[in-house]
Amino acid sequence: MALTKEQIAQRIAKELKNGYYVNLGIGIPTLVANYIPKGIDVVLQSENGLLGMGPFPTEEEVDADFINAGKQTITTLPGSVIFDSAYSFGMIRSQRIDLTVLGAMEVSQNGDIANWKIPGKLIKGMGGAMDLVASAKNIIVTMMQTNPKGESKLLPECTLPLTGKKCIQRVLTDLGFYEIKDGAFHLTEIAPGVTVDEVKAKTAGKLVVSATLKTIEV
Amino acid sequence: MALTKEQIAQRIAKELKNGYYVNLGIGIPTLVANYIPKGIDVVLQSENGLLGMGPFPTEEEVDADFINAGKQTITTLPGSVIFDSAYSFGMIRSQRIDLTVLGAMEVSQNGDIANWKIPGKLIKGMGGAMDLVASAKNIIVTMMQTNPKGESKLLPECTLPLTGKKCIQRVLTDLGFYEIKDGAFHLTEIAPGVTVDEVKAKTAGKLVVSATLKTIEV
Amino acid sequence: MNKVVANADEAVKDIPDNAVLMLGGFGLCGIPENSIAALIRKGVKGLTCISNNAGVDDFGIGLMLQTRQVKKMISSYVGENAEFERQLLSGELEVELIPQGTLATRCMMAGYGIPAFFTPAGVGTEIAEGKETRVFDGKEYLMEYAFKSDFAIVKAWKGDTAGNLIYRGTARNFNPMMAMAGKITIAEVEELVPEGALDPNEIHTAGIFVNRIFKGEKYEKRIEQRTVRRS
Amino acid sequence: MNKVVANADEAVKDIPDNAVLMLGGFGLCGIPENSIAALIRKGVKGLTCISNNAGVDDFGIGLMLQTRQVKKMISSYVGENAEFERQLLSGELEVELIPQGTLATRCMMAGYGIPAFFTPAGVGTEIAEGKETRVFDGKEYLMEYAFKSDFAIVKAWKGDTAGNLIYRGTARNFNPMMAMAGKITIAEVEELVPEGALDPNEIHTAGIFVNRIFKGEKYEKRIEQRTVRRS
Repeated sequence: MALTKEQIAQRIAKELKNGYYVNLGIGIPTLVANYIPKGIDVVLQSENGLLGMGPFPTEEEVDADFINAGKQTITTLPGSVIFDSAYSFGMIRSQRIDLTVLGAMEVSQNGDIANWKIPGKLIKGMGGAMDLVASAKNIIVTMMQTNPKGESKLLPECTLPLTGKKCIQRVLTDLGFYEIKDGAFHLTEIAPGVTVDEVKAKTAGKLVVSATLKTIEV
Repeated sequence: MALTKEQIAQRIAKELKNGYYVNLGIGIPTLVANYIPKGIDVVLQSENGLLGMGPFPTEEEVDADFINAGKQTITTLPGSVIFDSAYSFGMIRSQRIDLTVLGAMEVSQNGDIANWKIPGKLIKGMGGAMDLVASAKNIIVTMMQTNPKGESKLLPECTLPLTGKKCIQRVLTDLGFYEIKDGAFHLTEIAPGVTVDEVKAKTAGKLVVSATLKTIEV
Repeated sequence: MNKVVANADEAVKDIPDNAVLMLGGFGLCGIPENSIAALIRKGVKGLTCISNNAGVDDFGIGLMLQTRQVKKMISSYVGENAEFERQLLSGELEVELIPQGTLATRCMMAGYGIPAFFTPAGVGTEIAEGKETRVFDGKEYLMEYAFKSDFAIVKAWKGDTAGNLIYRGTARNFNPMMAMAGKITIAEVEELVPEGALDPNEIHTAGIFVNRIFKGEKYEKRIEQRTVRRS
Repeated sequence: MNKVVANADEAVKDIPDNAVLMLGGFGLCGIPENSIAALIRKGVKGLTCISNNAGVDDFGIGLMLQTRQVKKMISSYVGENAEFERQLLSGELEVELIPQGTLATRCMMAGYGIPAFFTPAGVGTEIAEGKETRVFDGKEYLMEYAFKSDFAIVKAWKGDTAGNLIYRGTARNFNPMMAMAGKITIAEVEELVPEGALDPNEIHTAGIFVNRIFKGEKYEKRIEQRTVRRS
């Protein structure tokens, strides 16, 4: 069975280590916040200018001056810090973020990523994605293995305009967890009940199945 | 009579306009703060990180955490702001300082200035002087017309290592006020009782006496 | 040092057609609501707006799009705006998209008097086209320039009559850098206090960067995504 | 997020010989007194110190000069120090002088992940020798690089256990930029408080940049030029 979005988020949450500063993109990455393991102290960064993002507010707590990078109303926590957007991207560029999780439309076997623009469709903009992918030292890209047409999103080369070049080392899809190295997707973990053949069929880029392939625990 | 240091400071104080942000260097420039005309509201910047420098503290007010760029204990005023040194030089480089007054060892007829280093003598460093002269849009250099040996400090070319190149437009000495343009010192004002011949004798660089030469009021 | 002007109309009265403006805010958070309303009343045209976002159809910069006052948007993200889409597709509106960190830093550098700098954002993408690249320590960077703007319009929480500003929460965002970056900087504040009422140690923007300040009226502070949890 | 270490000795214990250190402070104002004392107790040698000044003979970095622990100073102004002069003239000590604004900005850029930038300071002087220059809008600039340092040691007024810092008065100076710039950043504070005790809106340095924090003992806060007026 392919992983659900919640299961993808749960698997990523296992990558969290005590003391991590983490930036979670919009979509599946945001769900990771719901699965932070007990006893693991992580701080969430929101690139509009907040470190220590708390949960959504209660109706009474809603405050228009406190939003996250997805423009959702949020709260702060003890130890939170507010700063301006230049300072925020300063900490991103100087690699103080321990883990960055973001979605993508396509990833290539060289580690290129495309997630901001579809030619012919209306362009909304890259927001902070280009800064994040070019700067972060530890990125997990998470997405479905295929697009709604059933085409693989793990490609020899991206077909869409790039967000960043040779910057992605790890991808988690609903079918498997991949390490990108030496110009190939190395399947290191596979979703329970999914066959290697299915993964092969749905990976357009070069695939290497790890000798130590594990099944993702859900 | 050549101007005293206090008279030099008084003359410079007449250049202050309401609403000016001013950076005063160490030495004679500092004295300018004593002669700010009544009704003229100026804000003093200290490049270590303070806008709105107040007077020296009373014995009771002395606080080691409040010093100026000369490392003297100072006070703040209503409306003062504290900031870090990068922000401070940010406002200097982006030309928010309306008037900068600083001392010099030598000035050349091209507007070069030397005020930080004497070969063979111990070097103390330039501090913020190179940033200030390279950035400020309105600088008055103030110094004695001659050095202790009686040699002119207004030169065809500086002999000492430069602090900045082609950045000085105005010099006030104990003998006169000069505008530097077209490769010459243009004497626009002269100290009371000083003769043009004396100025000529003590100006090694090219001197032009203004057709509208005025006597400095003291 | 008194930089107080009577109101928003007074603050924006000399902004000419075709001016380049910076407008603070992220989404609808921390935007200069009163100044935008005054720009619409004034009817100034052909504006280039440097702002992270373009508002929504009926709030923020979106309002100036409705009135066709904007010639060009320089932003990092411009979704959530139907009129914007229409003008963009019809060619009425120009858009330049810039990575968010680069946008913030180009504002900051203008305030810091640094004409150009290097950032890795956008290397190898279409953003890099025509830009000088350079390798430092084995990593490739793009050279980016400080923005030039005629007016910066920011929104703060508290300000004093000398123009010193304090922002609140994530409404800070782009406002402090833009405040430093305008040839003329206009600040609107929720609370206008006398000099001395703000702690010098807590001020986010030094008044030296602010040319005009006024107390804004009736802040709506529209929320774009009202997300709540059960209490 | 707990970054508290027991004391200064614990904080500096892994600083090796020949390390490159940043030390906050301007003159004797806002210097990490406790960490300097610990470095002397530890006896680490061959240090390169990036610090605006070099202290005085018997205080600040001057104390580390007395014990011959410093190989090189990178500063903007180094007067007021007889032992410094002696070591400099005898060739025991290297000195690199850098304009103060450039020094501050090279620290800041390290924290901002910007490897190089342009500044007009020093154009046409010996500071420009060997440096790339470039003209923007008719004005000449030097290209300067972000500093690299192994440890940054800063002094703040208040800090929380997560490393968030607030400075006081002009003791802020170089500390916030250096705090952002170290591979490892050590902060000593006068008051150490729990997370949540500092207002998120008033914090000057975000804890993400700080690796270790401790409460310093008995701050002397020596005054270099005690200037007073009659009350």
